[in-house]
Amino acid sequence: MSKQNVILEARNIVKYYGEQKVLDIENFTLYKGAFNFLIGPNGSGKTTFLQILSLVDKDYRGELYYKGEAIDYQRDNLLKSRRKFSVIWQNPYLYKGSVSYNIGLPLRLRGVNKKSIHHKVKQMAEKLAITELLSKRHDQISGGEKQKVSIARALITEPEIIFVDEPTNSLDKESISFFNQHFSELVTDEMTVLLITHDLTQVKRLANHINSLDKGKLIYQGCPREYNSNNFHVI
Amino acid sequence: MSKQNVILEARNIVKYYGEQKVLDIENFTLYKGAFNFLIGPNGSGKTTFLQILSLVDKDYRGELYYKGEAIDYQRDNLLKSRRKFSVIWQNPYLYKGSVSYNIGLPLRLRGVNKKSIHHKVKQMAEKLAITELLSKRHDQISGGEKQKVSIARALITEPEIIFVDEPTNSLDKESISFFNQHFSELVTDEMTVLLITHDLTQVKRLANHINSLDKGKLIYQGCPREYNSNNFHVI
Amino acid sequence: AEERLVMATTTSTENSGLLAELLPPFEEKFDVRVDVVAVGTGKAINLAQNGDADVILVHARPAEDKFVEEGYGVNRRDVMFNDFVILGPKDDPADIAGMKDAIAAYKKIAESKSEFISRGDDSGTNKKELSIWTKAAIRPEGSWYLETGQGMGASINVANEKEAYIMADRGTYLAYSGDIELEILVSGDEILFNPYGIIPVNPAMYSHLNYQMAMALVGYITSQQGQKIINEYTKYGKQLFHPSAILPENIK
Amino acid sequence: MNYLQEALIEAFKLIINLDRELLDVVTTSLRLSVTSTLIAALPGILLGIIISRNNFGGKKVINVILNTLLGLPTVVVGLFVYSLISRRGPLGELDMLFSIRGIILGQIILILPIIIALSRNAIHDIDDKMYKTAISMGATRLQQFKLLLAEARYGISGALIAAFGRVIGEIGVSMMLGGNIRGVTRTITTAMAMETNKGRFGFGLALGLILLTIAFLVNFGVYYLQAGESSV
Amino acid sequence: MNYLQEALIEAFKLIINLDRELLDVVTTSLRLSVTSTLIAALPGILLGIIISRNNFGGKKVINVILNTLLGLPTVVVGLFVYSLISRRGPLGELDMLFSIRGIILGQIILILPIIIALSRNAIHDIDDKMYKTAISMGATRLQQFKLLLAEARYGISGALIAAFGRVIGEIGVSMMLGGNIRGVTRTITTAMAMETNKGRFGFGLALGLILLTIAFLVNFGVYYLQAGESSV
Ligand SMILES: Nc1ncnc2c1ncn2[C@@H]1O[C@H](COP(=O)(O)OP(=O)(O)OP(=O)(O)O)[C@@H](O)[C@H]1O
Ligand SMILES: Nc1ncnc2c1ncn2[C@@H]1O[C@H](COP(=O)(O)OP(=O)(O)OP(=O)(O)O)[C@@H](O)[C@H]1O
Ligand SMILES: [Mg+2]
Ligand SMILES: [Mg+2]
Repeated sequence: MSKQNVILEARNIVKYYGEQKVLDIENFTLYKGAFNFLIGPNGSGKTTFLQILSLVDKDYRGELYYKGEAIDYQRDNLLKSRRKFSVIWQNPYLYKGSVSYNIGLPLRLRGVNKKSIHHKVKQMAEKLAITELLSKRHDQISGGEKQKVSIARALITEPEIIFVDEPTNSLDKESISFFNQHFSELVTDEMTVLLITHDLTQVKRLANHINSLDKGKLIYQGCPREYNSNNFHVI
Repeated sequence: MSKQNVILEARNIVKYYGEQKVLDIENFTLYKGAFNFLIGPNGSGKTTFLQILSLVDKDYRGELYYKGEAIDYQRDNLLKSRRKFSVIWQNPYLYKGSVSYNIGLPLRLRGVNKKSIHHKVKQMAEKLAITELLSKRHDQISGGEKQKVSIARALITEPEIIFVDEPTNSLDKESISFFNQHFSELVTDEMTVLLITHDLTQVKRLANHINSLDKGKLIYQGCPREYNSNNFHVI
Repeated sequence: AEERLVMATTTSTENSGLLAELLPPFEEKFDVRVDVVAVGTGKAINLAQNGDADVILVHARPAEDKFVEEGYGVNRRDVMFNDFVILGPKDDPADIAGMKDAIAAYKKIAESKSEFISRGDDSGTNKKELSIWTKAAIRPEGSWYLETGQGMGASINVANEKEAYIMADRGTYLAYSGDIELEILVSGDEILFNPYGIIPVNPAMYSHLNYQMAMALVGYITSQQGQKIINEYTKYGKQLFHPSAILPENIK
Repeated sequence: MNYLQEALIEAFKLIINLDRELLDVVTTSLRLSVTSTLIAALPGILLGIIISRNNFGGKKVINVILNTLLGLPTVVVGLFVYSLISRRGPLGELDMLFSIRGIILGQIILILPIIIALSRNAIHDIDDKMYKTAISMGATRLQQFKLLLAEARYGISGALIAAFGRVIGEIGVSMMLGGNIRGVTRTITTAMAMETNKGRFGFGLALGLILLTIAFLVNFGVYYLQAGESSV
Repeated sequence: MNYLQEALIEAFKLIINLDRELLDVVTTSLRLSVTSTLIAALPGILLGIIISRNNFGGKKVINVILNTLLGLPTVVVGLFVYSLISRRGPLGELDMLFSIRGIILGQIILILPIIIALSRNAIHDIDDKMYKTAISMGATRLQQFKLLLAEARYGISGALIAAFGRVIGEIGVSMMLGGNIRGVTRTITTAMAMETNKGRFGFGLALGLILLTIAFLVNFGVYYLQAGESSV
């Protein structure tokens, strides 16, 4: 791949939890407008790495480059960068309030006016078929519904990069296929995706690039074709 | 199926959340020593129904029969019945403390002595390959690890019936195949399983009985063969 | 009124209601606001020493004299006096009812080991009580002698609950008389008189003191007008204070 | 002597007559307690968050000290502040003794530990995911703070309510630093103490009932304002 | 007049001399505050749980009343209990006035609202899943209660610490119901109030410092006991 297509790069990332070294990654590349997958067994450090890449966790050693430039940790610039990203978390957290409050929250934080928030929330809810949930309280919805709300919340800002940690947990068949389809659609645009999953079919169907973690080390980087033949046992 | 093989029966179950009627089930049967599946789209009422069947939620209308006898809601008897059951929740809750504390907790509640708890916890952890996690704190483990801890905690009491709400969320390939295998092994014994899942391969591989919910109503009950041909689109 | 005069005084003075009659005419005349801070005698003197009050109105002669001697106070004047009474339960186990001699009454209380409540708080009243014990050549101690370390009213209540003897100022007794069963058993002994003095704080000690108004207040309170108000002030139908700056017969 | 009955009648009379002096002390009490609580709220909550969210050496000791300060007697605060603002104290020039400002200073010192400790407790139990989610949504520092307040609102408003209760019901500080000066620094509680001293127990209790009624109304108002509130 | 300095010296002297009277008041204070807190703990926590976990008519009003009672002035409690246990009151026969038992009764009334309200707040934020998981694990009622305590331990021990602080630092109840009788019901705080009234500010502050030191030691002990604790 050419350098032009690289949107985010990580070099020499080392992360400790207490005494335990959980990440040690020399070089990692996120390709623009593509489906980048991060796979690996439980506890291999995927979520930890995602937190670093998405600029949520600053407590690590190493360097990050966004479009070739080192990430600036000065507060305002950091915020600007973060606002280009979105994260769908492994176990989504919903804030106390209605479903529509939760979905609209990132826009609210960006100072978007109420009317426009209302409009976009409605649109997004329709896409995900959760319109009837909008007025429900955050703790009055089912597991899959919660997942969908968190997906809607992450998509509503139309981020440049979206980091996704096992988004299809708890989702039903229809929702999964919607998710896969919707994401593919989005990625035909400029959007970049980093997806963590244990779902092999998803990898097979969607992946443009595969990164495989094991015990905190990147043991494979490359395209799916090569990967399929050799390494599938490690997922 | 003959009546003898029925371990739990539910009749005329109606459940409301506020104004919303979320369950309306005339007749439901759980077969002994078998893999009973409960499937259906997001928000169809699966988790709600599981809470009723596992005697966790008492706030409903209808009757439950355990081995032909009506469930006795007198406190001591209820407790006795409950202690024959286990639940693996959709989003597991871990108590403040170590992983081993969490796994041993149900035994502790049953007054089992410390030595024997320690022994069983070790055994169970080995089975699930989470021995290195035992001394970690409840909030220092990854998503999949948390799921495994909750599975260990549910299995440790060797329950008669185990209720399982999407147990393979967040699990890696190895863990899933372990789970499927381990569960099959268990069920050759006397153990009864009620499993909620959106994973079709799991249904295909394991199911002895399928119950399909939609909008709070049981729209299919029967064996997988018939089901496969007609109804798979509703999962 | 913008100008402010801080007067520290004892709670008994404030609680008697006298100041509410005595001060307004002064405030109006001199266009000044008198802020009354009512605390225990010891605390009042301490506040004045710290320059937190401009003038004090208290009743503890030895402490007052020390205050002046040490240079904190100047121009002390007698203002008025009231009297203490010895209260006790109806059945009067020490048999002191109707006695005129307070010292003798104290002796009988001690001999019969009847419970006696002392304020034990170093207040003017407490000092007076202790001086009587000294004159009676008795060191009060033992389970019959209870020290409350509290104000007059609270101590009267303790005495009432315990059916014990206590020495109290007449004003506070009158205020409590509706609620208690204790009665006046001894009164009228000259040793029980309780003189009040007013002392401005020495302006040489602190620059911010409102010495001028303090002196004006001294002048007013010891004037015909002030003394008349004191003389005519009654509560529960009884005169509480007797003016001492001007002899009562000279008040016009 | 049924004090309670007497108190009820007295309280009723006082309220009916809308005594000017009563109005005065009620206003003073309310003004004091609302002001002190509001001033102490922001630094208190911030310190609570800082202590709860950061790991630093001596954190344990600070926590134990905080817990200790919950038992700060009003008299100690009163004496301490007195020694500062008395004429001979370092802040004597400011002329704060026997004034509303003096009382407020003392009350703030009294309730700061309460607000810090109780908001620390409230924040302690907030899930780490809350913070991560807020950051990933692109919340500024201030917005993160507001989201945290919204999530912990039950506990934090509990802290403020407890602080408000502490100041509206306290006597020591108001007495010592305010001096219970009629028409100036007399509050419901100092008036209550005075009446009790005079032996007018019924009247004292009546004032207590009025105080509780007012506190009830304030809490009621806050409760219903909160109910209709939204956040961020 | 550097009271702080004077207070430190006084406090030091008092402690060095191990004055018998000082020992007496310290013992009384500790005995009172520990006893009152322990007695009020169980009913307080239980009521907190009940209010937090159940929906019933009038819950809102009860919550507002609870919040109001956080502002219960000690004098009001004192007067109220006084009218009950005075010789002429309904409980006069029990001879509780001016005794340790009388103070304890008053202090319990004073801190019950604190314990109830703060444990209610602590329990309010516990996830519903906690209860469901406990039930499904086969926990008895008592075990559910213990698990809840363990999960909310930070907030609930916070409630008890706040209550302990309130009683060890309060004066009004001890003064009114105990009478500050030397050698019998005199506590650190009532002694402190007395010394302050006498104008012995330094001595008063010294007693305050001793009180805080003792409260610190108690909190320190509790903190370290807790650290090594396990649950259920
Ligand atoms: N807060 C924490 N403190 C200490 N150790 C942690 C913490 N969070 C995670 N770990 C450990 O770090 C390692 C990597 O965790 P991480 O959550 O990144 O795994 P993961 O690849 O996302 O796993 P999964 O597929 O189960 O979600 C694991 O060994 C885990 O136990
Ligand atoms: N606490 C609650 N209060 C009100 N409504 C609720 C509550 N919990 C769930 N619901 C609603 O009840 C319906 C059934 O929820 P349930 O959790 O049983 O669904 P489910 O079949 O488990 O879905 P999923 O596959 O997403 O987990 C949904 O419409 C949901 O929104
Ligand atoms: Mg993970
Ligand atoms: Mg569910």
